[in-house]
Amino acid sequence: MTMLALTLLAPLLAAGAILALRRALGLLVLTGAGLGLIGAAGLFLGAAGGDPVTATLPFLPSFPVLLLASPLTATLSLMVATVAAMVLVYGIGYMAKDPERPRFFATMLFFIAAMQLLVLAGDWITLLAAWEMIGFSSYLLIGFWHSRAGVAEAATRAFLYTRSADLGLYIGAFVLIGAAGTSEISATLNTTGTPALIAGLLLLIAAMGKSAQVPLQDWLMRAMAGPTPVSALLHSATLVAAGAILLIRSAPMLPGGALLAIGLVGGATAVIAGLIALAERDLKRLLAASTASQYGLMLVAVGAGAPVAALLHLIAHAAIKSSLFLGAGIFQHDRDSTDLAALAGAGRARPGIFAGFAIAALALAGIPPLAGFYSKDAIIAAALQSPAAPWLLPLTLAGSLLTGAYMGRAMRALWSGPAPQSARSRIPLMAAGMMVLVLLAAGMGPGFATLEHLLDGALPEAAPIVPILGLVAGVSGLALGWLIAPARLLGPLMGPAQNGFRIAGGMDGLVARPARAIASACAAFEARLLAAQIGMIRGIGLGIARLVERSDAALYAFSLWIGRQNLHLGNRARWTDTNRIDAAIFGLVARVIAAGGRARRLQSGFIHRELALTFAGIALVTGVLLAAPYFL
Amino acid sequence: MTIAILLIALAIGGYFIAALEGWLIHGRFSLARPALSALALLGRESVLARMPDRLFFEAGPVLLLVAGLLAAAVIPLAPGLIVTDLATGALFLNAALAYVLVALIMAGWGPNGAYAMIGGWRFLGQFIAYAMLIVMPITAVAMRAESLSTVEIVTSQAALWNIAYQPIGFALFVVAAMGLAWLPPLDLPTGAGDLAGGFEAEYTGARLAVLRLARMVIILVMAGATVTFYLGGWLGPWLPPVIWSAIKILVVTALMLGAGRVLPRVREARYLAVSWKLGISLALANIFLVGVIALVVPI
Amino acid sequence: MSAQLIFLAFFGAAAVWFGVVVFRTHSMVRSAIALLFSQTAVGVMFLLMQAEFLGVLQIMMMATEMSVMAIFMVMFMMDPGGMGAMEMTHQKRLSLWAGGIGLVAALAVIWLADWGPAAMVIPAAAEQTADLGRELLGRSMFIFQSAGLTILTAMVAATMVAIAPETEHAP
Amino acid sequence: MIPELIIALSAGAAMFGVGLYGALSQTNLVMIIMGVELILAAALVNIVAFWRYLHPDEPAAQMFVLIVMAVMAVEMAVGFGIAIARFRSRGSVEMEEARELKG
Repeated sequence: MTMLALTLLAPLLAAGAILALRRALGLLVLTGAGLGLIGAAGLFLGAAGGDPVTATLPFLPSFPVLLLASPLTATLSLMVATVAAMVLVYGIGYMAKDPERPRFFATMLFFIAAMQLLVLAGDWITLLAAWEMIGFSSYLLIGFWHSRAGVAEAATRAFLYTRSADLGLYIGAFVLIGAAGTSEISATLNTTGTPALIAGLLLLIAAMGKSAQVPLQDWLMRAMAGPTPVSALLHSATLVAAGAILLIRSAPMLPGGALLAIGLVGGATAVIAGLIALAERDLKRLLAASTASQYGLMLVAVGAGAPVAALLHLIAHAAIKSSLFLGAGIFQHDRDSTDLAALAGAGRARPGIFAGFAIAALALAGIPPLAGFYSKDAIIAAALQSPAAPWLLPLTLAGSLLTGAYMGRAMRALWSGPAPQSARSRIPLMAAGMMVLVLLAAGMGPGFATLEHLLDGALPEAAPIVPILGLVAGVSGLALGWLIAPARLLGPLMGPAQNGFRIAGGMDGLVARPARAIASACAAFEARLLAAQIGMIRGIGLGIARLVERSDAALYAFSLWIGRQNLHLGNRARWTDTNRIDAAIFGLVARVIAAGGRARRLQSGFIHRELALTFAGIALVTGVLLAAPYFL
Repeated sequence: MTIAILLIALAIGGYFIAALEGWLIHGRFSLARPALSALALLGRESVLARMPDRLFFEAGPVLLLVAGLLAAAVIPLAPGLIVTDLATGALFLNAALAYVLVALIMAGWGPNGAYAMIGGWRFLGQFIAYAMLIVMPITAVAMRAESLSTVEIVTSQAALWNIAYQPIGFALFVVAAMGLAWLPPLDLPTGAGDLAGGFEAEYTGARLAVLRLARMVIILVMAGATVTFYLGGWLGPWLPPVIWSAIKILVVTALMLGAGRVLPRVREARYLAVSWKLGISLALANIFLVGVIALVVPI
Repeated sequence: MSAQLIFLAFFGAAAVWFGVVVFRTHSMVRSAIALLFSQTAVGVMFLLMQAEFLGVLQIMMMATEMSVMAIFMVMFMMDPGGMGAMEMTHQKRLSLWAGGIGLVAALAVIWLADWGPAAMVIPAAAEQTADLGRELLGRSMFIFQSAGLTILTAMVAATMVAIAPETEHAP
Repeated sequence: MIPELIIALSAGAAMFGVGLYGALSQTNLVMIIMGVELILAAALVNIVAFWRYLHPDEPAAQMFVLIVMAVMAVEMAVGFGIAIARFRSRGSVEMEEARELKG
């Protein structure tokens, strides 16, 4: 459990410390990588004992985080840790003068932690998380020199390729979880039937994305825009290996159809990537293409039903390709360019480095004493024995032939050419890092037997014919590469190979340009739609405006008419008011006053007049009183 | 019959009074003077004022005489000797005497003379003074007699004459009587000083004789009234009732004529003020006293 | 046709006649005295109707009242003697009509109304006076006293109005 | 149909008519008061007539006569009071001149 923690947390904490302190970078990097290596070694020793080390961390209610250090994962973890340590040592020397070293090293350590998590993941959710993290860190690392032209575009392209492929992993993982009911990988591996087939194909797609298989191989060449340690670590041993690792771990569950598909895809990639590598003018792009080709071979092994062979080849290839990349890095330092023409004779300037480069190249080609020979034989044996032998064997052989060819061409290019005036700058760290990896590449061969026993996977019995076929393919390839210029070798294939076998414009043509075309079409359509809308609105608005204007005019006319009517009415009202009403009122008033006058005369003030009135009143009253009885 | 007796009594009484007055005025008593003067008057020329109010001029003295006679009708000289024993005899007496005022106004207004007129209106003022003082004592007397009939009044004084019973009433009545008969000191209408005989001066001849005769009757009536109300009328121990009433009347008349002459003439305003402020208060008090005594003392 | 009726008619006529004289004579004192005799005639009519106390009272009262009236006539009339034969009337026609109408209406009522049987039993004068006295100080005590009080206030008021203000000469 | 009553009432009515004529036609306040006195006398006659011929045993009638007499007295008193005041202030009591109450 502590070992697990060590391998995972050491690089993470180191990355944190670097970002926070931003000084004593070398020390921090080394301690982080070293501790990670020790942890991995501990894990490997623990796992080697037969009982896997597991840990469960509480996460979602029914989906805990499982960490599994089985012999398979432990070995992979160890491989990652060692390669990482050596690359970082090399990196310290390589990035010595770069101003943003803390950001570089922090990201690298973050990537290592992510890779360890992916390798050690025991359940699909953690695997998915780790898968995303390495994709993200690869984007950051490829785009490290984001100020340089084309770097950001390459990082984005890499990210898009891998992300779109990741979709397959998501759906596949979920199909498996759905079928098995639990997210634990080992539990889900015994699903069979159509879900297994579907999951298998989906995982294949994910692997094609990550391991740069055809047709998704183009991003790997462009990824070379990143610094060389990045290419060495990510694009040779770890990130690209994830696809293969995924298929190797899920191999037991894969049904026949899936295996056949994997085999064919692997074989096709091996051949096409080999031709592209042969036709490359840039050393790093050549190595990238070779990586794709090698992973094609691994997929052939998985397709042939021998995942252990694939694993062995993966480990060997990791050491070989990282050392090749480190060498290329050194030559790049010398010539400030990775173009083969520019590097002509660079090897001769640094004979030690060239020697290491040559050993690694030969190992890759499959020369017996080196590691490559053993792993390639296993693959050829597996291909021979697989049911789809007639398809897989020729592809494998062609693949190994082409490997030999482009390695020979590379060595020839480096070696031949005028001996430059070599300003032999001291590169201790870079040389040390490279030399350790070269030694590993050379010496790992005999170790495979113990490894094979450890993984107790049944490695196919190598018929006597297999080593011979392997050797013949390797040597003939080297000879062809060294002697004949690729142009004549490829003949008609030279043009397409150079541009990466773009079929109908390649990924850009098939995907990007149509997508962009569709987008622009949509934009145009939308614009037209908008224009139509605006036009309509404008039309409506104008119509309304005209309508309003006309109605306003009408309204104005109407209000004028109303005004006139009011005036007319007002006049007539005033006329009636003055002539009729006032007249009536004043008439009434006059009459009232007259009546009042007459009434006043009644009140003459003459006592006798009022006495008479009194008498009249009394007479009236008595009259009424007397008469009343007769009437009521 | 009683009327004739009464008239004769009045004539004799009047003659005596004239003799008495002549005696008082001229200092010597002579029975013949009144007859002589009467004859003289009848012989004299009747002088008429310029544009007189003949009706009033002629009617004045006559009305006076009539008033006197009417008043005399209710004075009982003896138990049966009364012209009409009216139930409201006392009030009738007063009503009749009211016309004395009217007569004097006529006599005053008739001759169209200033002094006569003033004399007449002065008597009106005097009337206002003595009017209440006559009615209120009569009320008191009537209260004692519990009747307005003069006979009842006289009989009610059998035990005690009213003069002792209600002396205040007697005094007031006598003063008012003198006022009514305008005897001096209350002879304002014919005041010798300022009015030079007042309306009497305007009359000559027979009218003057009638006037004087009427005055004599009035004086007699007032005396008779005094006697009837306060001196027990015809009541007396030994003498027959008529004699008693005759004697009493003549004594009262003599008193009234004699006493009056010694007092100076009273001014109109003073007489009014005294009679209204003092007289009426005393009269009311007298009525009150009589009421109380009548209830308390059973005589 | 009893003697009473004849005398009543006679004195009624006298009263009316004196009433007419009141307004026809030019001499004011004459009209006052005429009114006096008219009232006296009325008093005599009371006596004829065996209302002795009222009759005597009426005669006594009216004598004094009308003499007072006479003095006022003299005071206020412009030509009390009536020498100038002044025409002291106005709106004669109207008042004639009014008098006529009043007279006719009254007569109509008198002659047409059915008065019912005549009462024969008349209490004696003394008894009448006693009853009146008892009535006055008994049932109608309140009315009688208030009448007395009213007369007093009238006298006071009249005197007040008549008395010249103390400060007649004051500004 | 009591002859005496009718004669008395007729006399009263006649006096009323004359009184009314007088009150309305005379120009002098005093004459008007005399007219009113005549009317009141007529009233007196009527009351006594009614008393004598209709309700002889009713003392209230006699009391009422006294009240009317009181009214006559009061009316004269107040009338002459006002007459004196007016004479003093206006110099005459001719009703022709009394137009102050003109409406």
